[in-house]
Formats: sequence, structure tokens, C-alpha cells
Amino acid sequence: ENKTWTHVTIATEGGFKPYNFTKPDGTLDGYEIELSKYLCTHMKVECEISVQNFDGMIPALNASKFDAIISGMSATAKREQVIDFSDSYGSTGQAFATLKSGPLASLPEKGVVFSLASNEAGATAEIEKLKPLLEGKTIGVQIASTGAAFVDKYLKGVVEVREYKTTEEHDLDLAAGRVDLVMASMAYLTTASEKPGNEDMTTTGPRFQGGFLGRGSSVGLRKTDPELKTLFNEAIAAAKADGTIKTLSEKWFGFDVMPR
Amino acid sequence: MTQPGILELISFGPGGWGNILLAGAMMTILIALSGYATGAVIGVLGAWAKVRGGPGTRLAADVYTTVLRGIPDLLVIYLLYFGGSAAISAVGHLFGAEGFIGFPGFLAGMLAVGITSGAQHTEVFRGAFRAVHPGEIEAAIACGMPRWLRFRRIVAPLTLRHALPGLGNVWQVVLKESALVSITGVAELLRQAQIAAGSTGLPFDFYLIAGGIYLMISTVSSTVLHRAERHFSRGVRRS
Amino acid sequence: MDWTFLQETFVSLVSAVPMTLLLAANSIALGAILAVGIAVARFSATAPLRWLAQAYVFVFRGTPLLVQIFIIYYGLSQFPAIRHSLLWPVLREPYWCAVLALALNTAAYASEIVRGGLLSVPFGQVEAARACGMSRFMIFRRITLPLGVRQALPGYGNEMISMVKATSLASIITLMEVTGVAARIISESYRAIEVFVVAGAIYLTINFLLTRLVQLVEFRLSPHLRQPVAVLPAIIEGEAH
Amino acid sequence: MSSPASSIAPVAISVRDIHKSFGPIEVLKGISLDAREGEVVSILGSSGSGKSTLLRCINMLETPDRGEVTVAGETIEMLAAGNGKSRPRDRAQVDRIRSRLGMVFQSFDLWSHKTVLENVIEAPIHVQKRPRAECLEEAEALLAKVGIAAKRNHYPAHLSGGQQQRAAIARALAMRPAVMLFDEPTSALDPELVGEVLRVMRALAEEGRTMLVVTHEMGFARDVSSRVIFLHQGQIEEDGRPDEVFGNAKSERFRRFIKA
Amino acid sequence: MSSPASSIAPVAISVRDIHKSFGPIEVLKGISLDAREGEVVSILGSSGSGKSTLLRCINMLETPDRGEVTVAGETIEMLAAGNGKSRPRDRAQVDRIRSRLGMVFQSFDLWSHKTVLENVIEAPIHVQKRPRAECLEEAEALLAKVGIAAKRNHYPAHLSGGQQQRAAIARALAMRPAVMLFDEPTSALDPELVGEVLRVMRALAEEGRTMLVVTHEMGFARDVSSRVIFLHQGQIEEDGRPDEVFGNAKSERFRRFIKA
Ligand SMILES: Nc1ncnc2c1ncn2[C@@H]1O[C@H](COP(=O)(O)OP(=O)(O)OP(=O)(O)O)[C@@H](O)[C@H]1O
Ligand SMILES: Nc1ncnc2c1ncn2[C@@H]1O[C@H](COP(=O)(O)OP(=O)(O)OP(=O)(O)O)[C@@H](O)[C@H]1O
Ligand SMILES: [Mg+2]
Ligand SMILES: [Mg+2]
Repeated sequence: ENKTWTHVTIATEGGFKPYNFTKPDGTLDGYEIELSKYLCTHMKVECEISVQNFDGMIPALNASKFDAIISGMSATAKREQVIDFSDSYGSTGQAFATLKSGPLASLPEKGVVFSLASNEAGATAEIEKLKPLLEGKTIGVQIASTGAAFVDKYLKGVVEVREYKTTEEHDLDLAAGRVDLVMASMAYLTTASEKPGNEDMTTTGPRFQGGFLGRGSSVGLRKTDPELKTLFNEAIAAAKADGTIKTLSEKWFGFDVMPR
Repeated sequence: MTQPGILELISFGPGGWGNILLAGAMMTILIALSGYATGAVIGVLGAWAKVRGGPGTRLAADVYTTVLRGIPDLLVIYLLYFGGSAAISAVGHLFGAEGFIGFPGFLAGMLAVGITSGAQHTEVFRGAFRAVHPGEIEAAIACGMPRWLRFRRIVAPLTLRHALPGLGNVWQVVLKESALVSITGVAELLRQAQIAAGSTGLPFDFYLIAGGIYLMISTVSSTVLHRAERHFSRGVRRS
Repeated sequence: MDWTFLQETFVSLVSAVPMTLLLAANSIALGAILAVGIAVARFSATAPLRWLAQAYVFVFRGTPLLVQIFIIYYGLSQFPAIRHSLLWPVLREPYWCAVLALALNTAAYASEIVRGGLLSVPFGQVEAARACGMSRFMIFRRITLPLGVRQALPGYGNEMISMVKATSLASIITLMEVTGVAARIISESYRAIEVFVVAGAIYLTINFLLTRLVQLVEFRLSPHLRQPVAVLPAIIEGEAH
Repeated sequence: MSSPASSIAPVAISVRDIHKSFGPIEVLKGISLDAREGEVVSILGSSGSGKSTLLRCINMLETPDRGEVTVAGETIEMLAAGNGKSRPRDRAQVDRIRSRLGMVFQSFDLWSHKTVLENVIEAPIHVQKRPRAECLEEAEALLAKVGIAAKRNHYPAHLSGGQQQRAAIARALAMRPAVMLFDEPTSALDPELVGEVLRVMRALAEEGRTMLVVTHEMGFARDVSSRVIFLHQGQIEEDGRPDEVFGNAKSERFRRFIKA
Repeated sequence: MSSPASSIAPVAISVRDIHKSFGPIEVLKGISLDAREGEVVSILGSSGSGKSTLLRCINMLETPDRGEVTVAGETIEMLAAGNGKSRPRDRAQVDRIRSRLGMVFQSFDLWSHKTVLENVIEAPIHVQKRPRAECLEEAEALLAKVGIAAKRNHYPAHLSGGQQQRAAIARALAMRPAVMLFDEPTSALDPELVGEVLRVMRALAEEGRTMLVVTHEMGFARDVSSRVIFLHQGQIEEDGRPDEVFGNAKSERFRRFIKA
């Protein structure tokens, strides 16, 4: 039986700038909010965006509290065991950040992108080059993020890992000197260094993406709703085709996050 | 980007988070009050079961307090919010309802706070009851007061006298436990502060502001509790 | 029911139990000492001392522990003066920040419980002690405190259990105790209910043992509320021999 | 049984074969006694002989292990409990009978959260449901009678021992009970007040109220009571008119007791 | 002042011009009395006349508003407090003097968390720092003297009123006080026990211990005490040898009091 969708409830965190955030008047804004509006118009459904705690989002989706997650969530293999994902609408890769005044500010290959999907050998060679430089340092990552997965897989035993509930918190500890560097998505880090208090923060070293880091940010959906997934995929394809994603991401991140 | 001052952050005008924080505070109070009331009712019944119940009710009350005091409150909320929905839907289907019936987040939160604080209420009431001078209860029995009357006129006020400091503690706990309800999507104070913190990149400021608002709610409630304590301690000589 | 998943979860969570216990034990011990001090200060004849104690209780009971941990850990470190002070080697460590925050918090609650217990001591028994020439400190130590503590025990048992549960908030400052590990497993597996049930069972076990311990102490401390069954046979026996 | 007048009057309270143990100690070993309307029975006995326990068994504050209590013709129905003990069948019946038994406790046990006046009007208003105004008026009169009208608005903690005892007497009298149980009602009073209280008790006797009085005042037992009972080792050793008992006691033990 | 023997003995306790008010009520209006070693002073007075208050002022359980207390030559130094009241200057001195004053309370006030024996040995061991073995031995002897040795390991809650009172007497005696203050020490006792307790008190008097006894027992006042004081409306109305006072009272009020 094919379900026809006229009304879709979407969950977002509402506090993950610049993907999605709340303005002082209570309204939502950000890259994903503008994108959702476009997607819904294209899908010809009425959308309702509600703010949810990121922690409980996947179980809540499966408990039918809402129909879709658009909240900077990367489609990783682990998550795909539990829920479905649409095609990606943004992939910026994982990058390091440290203090401008710190010794790690000048890690080599700054800004160079290594893909774990198309160039795994190159990426691993690059990681080997980094290891001696990072030996004994402390790194902060968001708990269970793709960055955490990366550090766990490639830098275990080399660096000491601290896991934080939010990215904000590892920024604070970076500033306090409790950690030497942090790893997070490039899109987050570029905007984070503009936040008050983070003036001394800078991105450093190479970026990594693809492979087990996932396809990038995608719409999270229940496995039982294939029709909705089709609708979202069509709409995302249209957004890519007509340049909406490019304009929006340049507006919010300062560079094009079009998945390659 | 210049850093806005705290006054600017909490103002109600454009660019101020006053409205959102106020709504959050109201929600916190609502959840805390309703949860606390639920808990107090459970607590009176639980203490009664423990003090006066037969072996069966006593065991049930013991299991209840041990389990609910022993597990993290978050688990209770999760089970009610996710588990509760499944249960209600199942019942709904029996009566021919279509599709999925949601278990409202507010209700789950209120019940969760009530059920967890009920265990603490039980212990507070039980301890306070044991502090009542037995002779005063016997005097009431000797007057032929039936149980309920005795409870209402003698036992309850004397128990409350000893229970009030403990009840104040439970209230403070509940007030802050209400923050956990954010997991169900209820936008209470701490959740609003977290959202504001994430949206502005000023976590420290917003946590301080939230702390200040909690303190304000506490001030009002401890004034009320203090009055109550004075009222119920009338006729007591103190060292 | 996915037994292998439950088993794996259980093994990971149990490995975090020592951290949870260490946090709880340290903060409860530190908090208890502080609590008695604060409770006594609230009865003090010196008004400023009384106000100070009252303000302390007010602030720490009035704000969520989460906020307190956050401010102690992230807030203090924002000030360069603190980062360059002698305290920094302690405050730099998430573990000690957590113990500090938990102890300061429980002290506020426990001091209220102790105060309630002390207030419930019958006045005549204090007077009888005064009439014997006991000093204020001796009356406190030998009469008021034992009677008050007995009275406060059920409430204090509550508080210790809340502390065990409150250690779960230490996960927000990167400490991997039981809840921290549980949160990590959930955010990898998204099976919140199963993981929380296992975590719940672990907390329940810890707290169950703790409750029994408190009850044991309660029983030992209140022979005067029990029927004299244990004493009588001893006397009769003694007379028979 | 004692004076000709009271032997005609109907039996107000009848106690049959009361047994009571605390743990291994048998405190009461089968006590039976009847009191007719208007009779004043003094219960004598050394400390620990079970006088208080007897009064407490009569109004079921302690459940007797065996035996029967009848007040104004109504017998408290008992059920055998498992362990060779018994318990009342109907709690409402016990409450009803208790409200016809006034009791003054050895340790007064005034309600500490109520003023003297509130202590006195509590039961008449709430147990007997009499109109408040009437109760207040009667309470004032009673307080005046026992001489503590001036303390009506004090809390028990602020009264002297004798004042507390008199308030307790007023509280019991306010219920207009058919039978009054006094547990050493004058132990804390000075001779003058004893005289006053005894006058009150005598007046009650004349109104036809029955009284069981545990006392150590030989004067009272001899001069006021119409019957004297001596408890020893859980049994009644002497029972009779005061002149009989004091003048010509059968029991060696009692002779020793009053000689002291 | 009374018998020739005691007028030679040194003054054990001296009370000068004690005043005490509770709120607007002035309970004591200037009480002065001396007692020499070995004197037994009975304090009579109607209920509420301030007898308990006087004893409580003597050992500073209530702080007198004015006046001076001297025990064995040492005067409790008072400081004027702001509000026209006074307070002791040195708490340690008060504690020291209290340990020379034994007190038996009207309401016993045994420590409920200690057994009878523990109640008795508490102060000797911890206040007077005497060896435990000696205290135990003496306590056993005292408990035997007052006839409750069998209850030594019971908690106060499980004792009858008379047993509690005797335990309280033993507790006070165990401190070997120079002066004993008794607040109605026999109110809950039967005549036999009264006799026994009075024998104990007489023996104490012969050892040269001074006693102030609030009592309602005219027999005791007449036969045992060496001096009788009658309190009325906060003042001493009668003061003299028992034969003088009872035989030939100056005060009309006192004649009425003992006639009752
Ligand atoms: N709840 C109880 N548990 C154990 N023993 C008790 C209890 N109540 C009373 N007893 C014992 O029963 C005996 C009788 O006590 P009861 O209070 O009836 O004596 P009494 O005749 O009133 O003495 P008194 O004149 O001293 O008040 C005493 O030996 C007492 O120790
Ligand atoms: N703490 C207090 N607050 C207020 N009034 C009090 C207090 N203590 C005693 N009083 C009042 O002081 C007066 C004297 O009391 P006190 O206890 O000295 O009397 P008493 O002579 O010992 O009487 P009794 O023989 O009845 O024991 C009484 O009127 C009493 O109400
Ligand atoms: Mg008795
Ligand atoms: Mg008195």
C-alpha cells in the first residue's frame, strides 16, 4: 500500500549553528532550515519543523514522534542499521582546529582534502605523516560523532581522546588549554572560529571525508517510509541541479558543500 | 562579532531572548508543580503502606521505592515516553483507532517526575511520621477518633512539621529534575538555554542566566516553604 | 531480545562502574564533612556565619547540578587568573572538578537534612545534658548528633542515592562513568531503551546495596525504638546460669 | 458492689479476664472487674505492676491477648489472630466505644501543635460533631474549673507540668465520657490543686459518671473512691470498699504497701 | 539557718535576688535563699508559681534576668545583655558549676538513645572523666538502690513512668553532686517507692549533701526537710524550719495551701 504524504513533521536540533539555530525571537534559521523550506515546496507537502534534543532523535523518529530528521546528521553505516537516509545534501569532511598561538597551528597540508573513499592509500599515508606530530597530545571530539570514529580508528594510542557532548564544549576546553586540538566537521569549524570567545581558534592540517565517515549530511527517515525517501531524494536532486544548495551553502558556510 | 551583554541577552526586545527564556521558565514551573503534586500523592500512599500496610503492601512499597530511587530518572522518562507511546497505541488499536497515537511529552515528563519523586516523598513522610511523639497519637486514638479524622487533624500536621525540611529538599530536586524532561521535546528552561547557547555561541552566559532564573524560582518557593515550616512548628520549644 | 547486544553493553558498562563509585564515594565523603559544618553554622550565634551558610545552601540547592558542573569546569577555566593559579593543576582535571561540584552540591542538601534531624531532638533531653554540665560541644557530640543523625538517616540515605545517580552528569565533562559510556553506546547503536535498561540495572544494584547498608546502620543506631527482645533473653539466660 | 446506691445502678464498664504480655513478660494475668454507674474505682499497685497497661487495654491502646471489655452494655468484639493473640473485629466499633471513654494520660500527651483551647475542643467538634460554639463555651467553663482559663491560648510546650496535666483533664472531660480513665491524674499537682481536681472528679461521680483512677494518693483512694483495687503481679490482690480494704486487708502484700 | 547543726556548716549554694520573666509575665520577682551543706530545703508552691523555673534558673537552664547564683563559693559571673537581661560571661564556668549540681527533671528526660545504665554512666565518664570501671560499679549500686537494677539494659521507652523517674534519680546521683535539685522526684511513684526514694534522699542528706526539692508531698516537707520555703506570686512567702512553718505560718495564703 502506497502512502501519500501531505504533511511531514521534521525534527531539528535548533542550536547547531550554522546548520540550524534559533533566533532570539524564537524562529528557526540556518542552512538546513532554508533548505527544508525549499525541499517541502518542491515535494508539495506541508512541513512543520520542531526542535528536538539531538540525543533522543533517532529513537524518537522510530517511535514516530516525527517523520524526518534534518539536523546536520551524517549518514554513517552504523546509523543506517537503524534508520534510512536520503541522498546527501552537504559534505564538508572532518578537519582539525587548534589555537593560533599553539604549536600545532602549522600542521602540514592545511586545507588539503583526502578522500577515504577514492584515495584511501593517500589518506592513510597522510595520517602516518601526522602521527609523530600528534604523539602525546590531547584531542577533543563530540561524542559518537564521525570525528570520534575517525580518531578511534586511526589515532588510537597516539593521542589521548576526550569526548564531549557538544562541539561548543570542546571549543571551550581548547581555549582553556585542556585539549591541544579538536576534530569536527569543516563547516562547523569555519563558523565556530567566528564565534565570540573563539578568536584564537584556527583550522589546521588536512581534511578527511568519505568512506566510513559517511556520505555527509542527509535526511534521516524511518525504514518503513520508502515513499518519503523517494520524495526527499527527488527534491534534493532538484536542489543540486538548480544551484540552490550551492547558493545556500556559500551563504551559510562560506564555501560550497555540494557532495562530490 | 561583538559580545552582547547579559542584559541585552535577556531583554524582551528584538535580539533579546527574554520571551523564550520566560516561556521556558513557565514550562519548568508547570512540569515541576504537576510532577511534585503527583509525587506527593504517591508519597503519602507509599508511606502509609510502609508504616501501616500488611506484609504484601509493604513489600510492594519497598520494591517501588528501591527501584525508583535506584535507577536514573532519565530511564523512567525514556520508558514512559517511548514505551508509553507503544502501549497507548496498542490499546488504541484494540478500540479500532487508526495509526499511531502519541504519548504527549508533557504528560510523560510529569508522570516521570511524579513517579520518581514519589519514591523520595515516601521516605520523607515515613521518617517524619516516626518522629511524631507516639503519645500524641495515642491521645487521639483514646478520644475515639476514626483513622481518617486522626490522620487529618493530628497525624498529618505533626508529620508535616518533621517532614517540611525534607519536602523542601524534594521540591528543589524536582525543580531541577524537570530539566531532564527536555528529552521528550518539552521546551523547559534548561533546554531553551541550551538552544540559545548553541545558537549564539555563548554557553557560559546562558547557563549563568538559567542558573539565575532557577534561583529566582527557588527564592519564591523557599519563602513559601519557610512560611509553612513556621506554621507547622507552632508550639515547639527549640534549643 | 538481542542477548549478545545486552551482554556486550553490560560488559562495557561494568568497566565504568569503578569510575562511578569513585566519584560518588569521594564526593559523598567530602560533602558530609562540609554538610555537618554548614548545619552547625546555621545554628551559630554569629549572624554573619548563619547568613553565609544560608546563602550557600540557597545557591547550591537553587540551581541545577548540571549548571554548577558546567560553571565550575568550563566557567572557571575562562579566567586566565585561574589558569595561572596554584589551583589549576586540580581544576584542570575533569575528575576533580566533578568531585568538587558534586561535593559542594550534596553538602547543601545534606546540611538541610542534618539540620532537620537536629531540630527533631526532644528539647528536654538537651536540657538534661546541660544540667549535667556537659559543654555545648559534648552535648552536640553525645546527645544531639546521635539522636539527630538517627532521625536524619532515611533522608540522608535518599541523598546518597541521588549522589550516585548524579555522578552521571560527570559525563558532560568528558568523564567516562556508567552513563557516559551508556550515552556513547546509544549514540552508536541508537538502542536507547536496551542500553538504559542495562545501565538502570547497574545503578539499581549499586543503590540497592547502598539502601541495605543504610538500613543496617539505621537498625544498629535505633535499639531504643525496637522492642527489647534482644535484651530480655540475655538477662534471663544470665540469671539462669 | 460497694455502696448500696451503686449496687443498684447498671454496670457501666465490665472487664473480663484480661491477659497481656510484652514479649516474655506477662504483665496482666487475668484481670476482671465491673464498675457501676457513678462508681469511682481506685487502682493501686506498685510501680510496674501493670496499672497503666490495664487502662490501656481497656480502651484498646494495647490489644489484650485475651479477655473482653464491655462498655455501657456493648462488648468489643474480638477476633483470634494467628499467634494466640487477638484483635478487635470492627474498628469503627472500637472508635465509638473509645469516644465514650475519656482518658487522661500519665504523661499528659497534649497535642503539641494545638493550643490548650484547641486541644480541648478538638474531639468534641470533630469526633462528636457537636456545634463549635457550644464546644467553645463548654471548654472555657472546663478550663476555668481546672484553673487554667488564662492559659487557653498557650501551646503545651509553654505550660508548667501541673498546667499540662490540668489541660489534659479538661480535654478528657470535654468529651462528656460515660467512663473516665485517669492515669495518675494528680501526680504533678500541688495539694491545693489536687483538692480542686478531686472536687471536679467528685462532681463527675455525682453526675453518675464512672471513673477508674490509677493513683498513688492514699487519701484519694480512702476518701473519694467507692471501691479500691490493688494490683500485684498481674492479678487483683484486693478488691472492696475503701474502709474494708484499708481497715482489714486480707493480703499481706497490700498491708506492706500501705504501711510504707 | 534552721537547725543549729546546719547553721555552722558552710553555705553550699546561695541564690541572690533572682528575677525571671517570660514575655510580659514576671514569674520570679526576686528570690534569695541560702542552703548550707547537708540542708534539705523543700520548695512548696501552687502549680505555676515558678518552682520549676527557680530550679532551672539555678543551673542556668533558664538565664535569670537579674540576680546571682553561688555554688560552693564560686559565683556565676553574669554580663548585662543589651535588652535589660543578662547572660553568663563564661560558658565553661557554667558547665563546671552544673556538673556540681545534680538535677532530676519533672519529666525525667532520659536520653532515649541510651539504656538506663548508659544514661547513668554518661556524665561521670564524659563530663567528670572518671574511670569507666568505677562508674559502672557505682551505677550498678545506684540502680540497685533505687530498685531498677533489672532494667539496666532497657531503653527509656520501655520503662513505666516510675521506673523512668528512678532512673533519672540514679542518673543525677551518679555525678556525686554537691547540691541536688529535685523537681517533684516522687510524683510518679507509689507510696512504697516514695518511701524508698526518700530513704535514699535522707542518706544523701546525712552524707552532707545539700538538696533543694520541689515537692507536693507535705509529709516529706514536714518530716525530712530541714527547711521549708513557700513560693507565691514569684516571691518567698514563708521560709523556716518545718515545725515553725507548718505549726505557725505567718502567711494566710500558705495556711490555705496546706489546709486543702
Ligand atoms: N511497650 C512495652 N514494651 C515492653 N514492656 C513494657 C511496655 N510497656 C510496659 N512494659 C512493662 O510492663 C510493666 C508494667 O508497666 P505499666 O506501665 O503498666 O506499669 P504501671 O503499673 O503503670 O507503673 P507506674 O506506676 O510506674 O506507672 C513494666 O514492667 C514495664 O516495663
Ligand atoms: N518557656 C516558657 N515560656 C512561657 N511561659 C513559661 C515558660 N516556662 C514556664 N512558663 C510559665 O511560667 C510559670 C511558672 O512555671 P513553672 O514551670 O516554674 O511552674 P511550677 O511552679 O513548676 O508549676 P508545677 O507545679 O505545675 O510544675 C507558668 O505560668 C508557666 O506557664
Ligand atoms: Mg503507669
Ligand atoms: Mg514544675
